[in-house]
Amino acid sequence: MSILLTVLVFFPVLGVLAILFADRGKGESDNLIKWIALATSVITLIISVVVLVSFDTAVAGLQLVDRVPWIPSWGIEYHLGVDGLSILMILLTTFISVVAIAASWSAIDKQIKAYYIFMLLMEVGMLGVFLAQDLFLFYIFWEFTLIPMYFLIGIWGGGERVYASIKFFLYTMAGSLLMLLAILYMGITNGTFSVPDLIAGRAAFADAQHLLFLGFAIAFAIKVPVFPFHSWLPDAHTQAPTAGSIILAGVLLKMGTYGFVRFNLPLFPQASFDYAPAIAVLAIIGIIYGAIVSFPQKDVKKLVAYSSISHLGFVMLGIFSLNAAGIQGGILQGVNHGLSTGALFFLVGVIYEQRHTRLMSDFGGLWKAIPLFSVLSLIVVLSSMGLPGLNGFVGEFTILLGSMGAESLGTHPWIFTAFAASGVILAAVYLLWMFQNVFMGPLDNPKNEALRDVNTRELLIFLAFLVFIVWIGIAPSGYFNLMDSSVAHLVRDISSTVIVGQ
Amino acid sequence: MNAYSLAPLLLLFPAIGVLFNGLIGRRFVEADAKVGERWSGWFASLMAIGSFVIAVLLFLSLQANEFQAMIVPIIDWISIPSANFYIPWAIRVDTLSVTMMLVVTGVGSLIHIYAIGYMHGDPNFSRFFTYFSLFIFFMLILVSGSTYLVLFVGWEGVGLCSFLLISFWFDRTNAAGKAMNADAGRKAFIVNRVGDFGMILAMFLMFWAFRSLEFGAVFNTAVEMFEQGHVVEFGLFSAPIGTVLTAITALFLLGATGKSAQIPLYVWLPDAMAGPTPVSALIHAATMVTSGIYLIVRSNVLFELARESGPVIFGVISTPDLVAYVGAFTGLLAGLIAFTQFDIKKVLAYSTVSQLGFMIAAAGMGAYVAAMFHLVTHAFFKALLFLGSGSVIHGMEHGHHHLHEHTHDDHHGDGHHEEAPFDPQDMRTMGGLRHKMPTTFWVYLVGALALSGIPPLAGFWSKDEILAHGNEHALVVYVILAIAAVCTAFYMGRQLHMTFFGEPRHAAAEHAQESPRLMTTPLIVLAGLAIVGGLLNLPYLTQAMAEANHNHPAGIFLGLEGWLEHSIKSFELSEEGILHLPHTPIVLSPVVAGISTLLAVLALGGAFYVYRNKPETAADPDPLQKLKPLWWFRILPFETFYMKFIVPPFNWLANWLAFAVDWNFWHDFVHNNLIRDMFVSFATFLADVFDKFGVDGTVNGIGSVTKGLAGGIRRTQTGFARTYALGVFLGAVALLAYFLWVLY
Amino acid sequence: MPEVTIDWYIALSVILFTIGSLGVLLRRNAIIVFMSVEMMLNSANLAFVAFARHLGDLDGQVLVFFVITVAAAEVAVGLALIVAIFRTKKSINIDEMNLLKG
Amino acid sequence: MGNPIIFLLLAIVAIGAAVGMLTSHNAVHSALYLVLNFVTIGVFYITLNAPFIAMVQITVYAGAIMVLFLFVIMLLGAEQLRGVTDVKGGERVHRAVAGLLAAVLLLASALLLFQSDAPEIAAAAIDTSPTALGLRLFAGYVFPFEVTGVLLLAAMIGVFVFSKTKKRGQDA
Repeated sequence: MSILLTVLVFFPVLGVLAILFADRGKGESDNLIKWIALATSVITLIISVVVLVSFDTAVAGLQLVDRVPWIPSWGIEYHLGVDGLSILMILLTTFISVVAIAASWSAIDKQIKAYYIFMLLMEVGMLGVFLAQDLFLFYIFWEFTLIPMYFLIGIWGGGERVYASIKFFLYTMAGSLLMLLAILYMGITNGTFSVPDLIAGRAAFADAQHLLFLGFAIAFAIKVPVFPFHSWLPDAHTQAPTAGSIILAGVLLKMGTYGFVRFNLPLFPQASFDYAPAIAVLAIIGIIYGAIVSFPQKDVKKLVAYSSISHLGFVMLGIFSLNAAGIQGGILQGVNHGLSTGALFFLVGVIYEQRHTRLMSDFGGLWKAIPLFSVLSLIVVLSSMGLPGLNGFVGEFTILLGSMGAESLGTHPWIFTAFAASGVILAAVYLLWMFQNVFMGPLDNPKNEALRDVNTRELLIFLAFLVFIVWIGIAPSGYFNLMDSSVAHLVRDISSTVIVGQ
Repeated sequence: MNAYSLAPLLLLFPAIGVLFNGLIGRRFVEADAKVGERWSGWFASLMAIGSFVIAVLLFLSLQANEFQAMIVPIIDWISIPSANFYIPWAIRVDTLSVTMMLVVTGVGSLIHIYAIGYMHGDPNFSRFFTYFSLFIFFMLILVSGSTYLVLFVGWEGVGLCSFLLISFWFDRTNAAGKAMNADAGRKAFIVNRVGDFGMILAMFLMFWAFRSLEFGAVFNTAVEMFEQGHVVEFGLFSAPIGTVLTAITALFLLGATGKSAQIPLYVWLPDAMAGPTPVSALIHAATMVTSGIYLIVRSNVLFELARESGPVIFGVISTPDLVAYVGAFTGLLAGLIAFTQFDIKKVLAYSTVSQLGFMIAAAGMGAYVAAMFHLVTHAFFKALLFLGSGSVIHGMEHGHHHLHEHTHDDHHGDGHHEEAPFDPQDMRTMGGLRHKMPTTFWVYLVGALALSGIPPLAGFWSKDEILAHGNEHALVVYVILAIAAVCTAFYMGRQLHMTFFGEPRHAAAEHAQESPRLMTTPLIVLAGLAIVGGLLNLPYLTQAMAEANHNHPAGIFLGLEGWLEHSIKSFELSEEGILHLPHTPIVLSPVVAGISTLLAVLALGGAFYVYRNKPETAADPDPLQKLKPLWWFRILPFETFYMKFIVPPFNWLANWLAFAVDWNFWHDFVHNNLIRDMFVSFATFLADVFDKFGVDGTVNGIGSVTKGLAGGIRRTQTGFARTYALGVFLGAVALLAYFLWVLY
Repeated sequence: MPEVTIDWYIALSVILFTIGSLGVLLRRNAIIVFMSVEMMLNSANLAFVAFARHLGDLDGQVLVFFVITVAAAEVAVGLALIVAIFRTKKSINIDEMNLLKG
Repeated sequence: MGNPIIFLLLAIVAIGAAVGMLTSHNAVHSALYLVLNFVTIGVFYITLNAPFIAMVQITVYAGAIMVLFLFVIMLLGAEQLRGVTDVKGGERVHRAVAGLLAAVLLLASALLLFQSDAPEIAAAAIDTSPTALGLRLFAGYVFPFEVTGVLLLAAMIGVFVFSKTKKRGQDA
C-alpha cells in the first residue's frame, strides 16, 4: 500500500485550488496563475520521477498499489497501480503536461485562469486513466478527460472550434458507451471491477469475450484513432490550441493504445488473437492512408494531424503482433509519437503565433529567416520520419520486427510487414514535402522575413523534446527495460491461453 | 602494434567536428569571414584527417595482428531481453571495413581541404562543414558497424546528409521558379528510402531466420543452416533456407540500387548534382554511393549461399546473377545517357552510375575483390574528375564575374549571352580551357584517361579485372560491360574535347582563371593516386610469376586480394567445401586487356574526331543529335517513366484520397450529412409528425384539447418558486396518501 | 407517568416539518424560506436521531451528520444566491424571482 | 428516552419557536426564533443519547449557519421586508392549499403513527461516543463521505463564482 500514486494523480488539484485562491480578477494575476500552473505540473513531473525511482523493473505485476474498497456492494474499488505497461505513459503524461503548459505561455491570452485550471484537470484525468486498475474507476477518469479537452478546444480553439469540440466529444463519448456496457457486464457477472481480479477470473466471461473485446475495442479504436474512426481527429487537432494539440497527440491518443494493451489483450486473449489480423489490416490501411492523405494537405497542422493516423497505425500493428518485440515497440512508439508529434504541433504553434496562418503556401524559405528554429524543426521532422539514431526509428523498427515474427498474423506475416514498411517511404514523402515547402525554397514572402527566431522559452521547450528524442534514439535499452518484465509476462500469459487455429 | 581500442575515436573526431561547426562555427564566420572560414574549414578537415590517422592505425594494427578481425564495443544500443533482441553498438575492424575507412577518410580529407577553397565566400560556410563532418560521421558508422542495424544507421544517416548537402543552396530556383535544389535533395532522400525499405525488410527476415543481426553470427548461422538444409521457421511461417536467403539478398539488392544508384532507382543521382561540387565528389562519387557495393561485398556469404540455392526468383535467376545483370545494364544505360548530357557534372554523374554498375556487376559475379578494387580506384579518379569539374565551374564563374565587372568598358560579351541566364556548368559554353586552367586540365586529363581505362592508370587495372572476370564466368555480362566501357571512353573524350579543347564558345570561358592552390593541391594528390592506384592489386603478368608466388599474394602484386581475403573468404571454411568463392583472376589476361585498351583508345579518338570542331558556338546542336536512337536516351529512361507514370498518379491518388474521399466523403458526407443530418432530420420528422397529428387533431377537437392542456400546463409554469414548492409538497402528500392506502 | 416513546419524537418531528413546510409555502421573504427549509431538515434529523436511539444503531446519527453537511452547503450557496439576486433586483421577494416562467 | 415532562416542555418551546419564526414580521426575529428552535432540538439530541450530534447541532446550526443568516440579513438590510400579512388575490388559494396540505400531512402522520406496529420498547443504549461515531462513519460510509466532500467543494466554488460576479458588477 502506498499513497504515492494517489498523490501523483491528485496533485494538480492543489494547483487548481491555488489558482482559484490566487486570482485577483481582471487579469492582474495572470502571470502568477501561469507560474502556479507550471510549478504544479513540474512538481507532478518530479513526483512521477519519484514513482520511476521507486519502480522495480524486475516485477511484472502492479506496483505501488493503492487499493481500498470504494463501493463494496458492487465490488468497485479505488485501485491505483503502476506496472511496465503504464510507467512510460505516466512519465509521458507528466512531461507533456509541463511542455503543454509552457507552450501556452504567450499563445493563450483570454480566460487565462480557466485555461490553466482545465490543463491541470486534464492532467489529473490522464494520470488517472493510466493508473486506474479498477474498470469503474478507469471509466470515470476516461470520461473525465473529455471535459477539459472539450473546453480547451471549444473555448481556445480556432475558427470552427465549436464544431470540432462537439464532434470530438460526441465521437469519443459514443464509443465509450459500448465500453461501459462491456465493463458493467464483466463487473456484474464477476462481482468485481478490479482488473487483476478480472484477468484471473476471465474464464467466467470467456464465451462472451469476442463481443466484450469489440465493446472495448471500438472505444479505444476511436480514441487511437484506427482507420475508419479517424474523422474527428483532423478537426480536433486543427481547431485545438497548440497546447491542446500537443496533449491530444501526446497523451490522449495513447490512452487508446494503452487501453488495448492494458485491457483487451489480457482480458480477452483469444479474441485478441482472433481479431489480430483484422486489426492489423486496419492498422496498415491507417499507416498508408494516413501518410497518403497527409501529403496533399495545405494546412501544416492538418498534415501533422493526419500523420498521427499513420504513426498510430504502427503502434496498433505492434500491439497486435502479440509478441514481446511488437508490444514493447508499440508502447515505445506511443511515447515517440507523443514526443515527435507533440514537437511538430509545437513548432507549428510557434510560427502560427507570429504569422496567424498555417498554410504551407504562405511559407517557404524560413531557414533563411530563422535558422535555429529551422534546424530544431528539421530534427523533429526527422524524428517523426524515423531516422535511425532518433527515437522514431527504434519504435518503428521494433514494431515491424515484431510484426514479422507474429504468430497472430498467420503464416505470412511478412505481407503485413512489407505493407507497413512502405509507410516509411511515404513518411519521407509527406514530411520532406512539408519541410521543403515551409523551410526551403526562396524566402519570397516579405512577411516571413520579419519572423523572429526562437526565444529562450521556446528553445527550452524544443530542447526538452530533443533530449528525449535523441536519448530514446541512441539508448533505448533503459526504456525497454522498464516494460520488459510486464510485457514478457503479458506475452506469456497470452500465448499460454490462446488456441491457435481456432 | 595494437590500436584497436582507438577505434571509437574514428567516430568521435567527426562528431566533434559536427558540434564545433554546428554550435559555434557560424559565429566564427560571422565575426570575421576570412579567419572564421579558415577556422571552420580547417577544423573540419583536421577532424577528417584525424579519423584518417585512426584508420591508418587500425590498418597497421591489422597488419601486426595477422589481419585478425576485431570487434570494439562502444555501447549497448537496443536490448529487449524478452524478445531476445540485442543490438550492441560496436565497431568491426577487419580488412574490409578498414579499406572503406581509409577511402572515406582519405579521399574525404582531401575533399574537405578542397572545399575550403571552393566554398570560400559562401554565407553558410560553417553549415556546409557541419554537414560534411556529419556525413563523414555517418559514413564511418556505415562502414564500421558490426551489425546490419548499425550499418543501417549509417546508411540512413548518409542519406540524410546527402539530402542536406544537395539542398544546401535550398533557395535556388530554376527558370520555372521551382526550388530545384530542394527538390533534388528531397528526391534523393525519397528514392533512397525506397531502397531502405528493402534493407529493413531484409533485416527483419534475417533476424527471425538467424536470430541475430551481427555479421559474424548471421554468416555462421546461415552457413550452418544451409549445410544442414534447414527449413526456416518463425511464428507460423516456414520456408526453405534457400528461399529465405534469396529473399534477403534480393532485398539487399533493392537497398543497393537505391544507395548506389542502379536501375531502377538511379534517377536521383544526376539531380543530386545540384549540390556543391565537393559534395558531388565526396558523396555522390567516392563514398556514399559505393555503400551499396560495400553492403553486397560485406554480405558475400549470403550472396554466395543464395547463388548455391539456385534460380529461386521466378525459377529463372538467382540473386547474385540478378545483381550482375542489374549492374551490367545500369553500366550500359548510364553510359548511353552520358552521351547526351551537356552539364559537365551530369556527364560525370551518369558516368558514376555507370561505374557503380561495373562494381555491382563484379560483386554479382562473385568478384568481390575486383568490385572493391574498382571502388577504391574509382574513388580516386572520380573524386578527381568531380573536383576538376568543380575547378572548371569555379573558373567559369570567375570568368563570368569578371565579365560582369567589366561590362561597361569591355566589349567581350555579346548581348545575347549576357541576357540569357548563364549556366557555368554547361559544356557548350566552355572550350579551350586548357590554356586558361593548365593544372586543372592536366589532372582532369589523368582522371579522364584513368576512367576510360587507358593503361597504366588505375582505372585500367580495376576495370580490366572486372572484365576479365566476366569473360571467365559470365559472358553476357562481359559483353555488356565491354560496350559500356567503350561508351565511357567515348563520352569522356567528348567531355574532354568540349571542355578543354577547341576555342572558347562563351566570353566567360575566355576569362576563366585557374583555381587557387588550396583547390589544386588536392587535385594533384588525387591525380597521383589515380595514376598509381593500380598498384593496389596488380595482377601477375605471367603464369610463371603467379605460380612462383601463388601462396603469397601480397606485396605489390594482388595486395588488395591478399588483404581482403581475410574478410571475404571467411565462410569458405565450410566443411564440405561446396561453396566456392570465385576469385579475381590472378594472372593478367592479355586478350581481355588488349581488347579493352584498343576499344578505349579508339573510342577516345573517335570522340575527338566527331567533336573536332563542333559545336562551334554554344547554341549549336550536338553532332550526336543526328543519331536519333541514341539521343532518345536523353529523355527515354526511367526518369520519364517515374515522372509520367508514378508521380502524377500518386499525386492524383493523394489528392483524391485526401480531399474527395477523406474530407468530402468521409468527413463531410458521412459524418456531417449522413450521421448528423440524418439524426437532425429524424428529429425534425418526429416533430413534424407530432405536429401534423396535432393539426389534424384540431379538426377532431383533439387539437384544442391538446392546446388547452398545453396552455394549462404552461400556466403552471409561473416561475414563482413558491408555486413549485407547492407542487413538490403536493407530490409528497400524494406519496404519503399512497403509503396510507397501501397500509390499509 | 407515560413513557416517552419513539412516537412522541416522530410526532414532534412531523409538527416541526409541517411548520417548516408552511413557512416555505407561505412566506415570501427568501431568507425566511431558507430558514424554513433548515427547520424541515432539522425535523428530519430529529427523527433520525430518535430512530437511532430506538433501534440502537449508529447509522441514524451518521446520516444526521451528512444532512448537516448538506444543509451547510445549501445555506452557503443559497445565501450567496440571495445576495447575488439582491444586488441585481434590489429585492429578496421570492415572488419577483420568476426567471423560470414558462 | 427521557422524562415526559421535560420532553413536553421542550416540545412546546420548540413548536412555539417554530411558529414564532413562521409568523415574525421581522427577519431578525425569525432568525432568533429559529436559533431557539435549534437549541431545543440540540437538547433533544442529548436526551436521545447523541451528545456528539447535539454538539454539532449547536455549533454548526445554531452557531455557524444562523450567524450566516443573520449576517446576510444585516448585510441586505432586509429585516423590514414584508411579512405574511399582505395578501393578494391568488394568495388566498395558495394559503388554502398550503393549509390543507399541512392538515393532511399532520393527519396522515398521526394515522401512520397510531397504526405502526413498531416495538414500543427502545433498544439498549449503545456507545455513541464521537470515536464510535467516527469509526462507523469511516467503516461504512467512506464513499458518501467523499461525495459530501465533493459537494462542499462544489458549493465552495459556487459561492466563489457568485461572489465574483457581484464584485465585477460593483466595479463596473
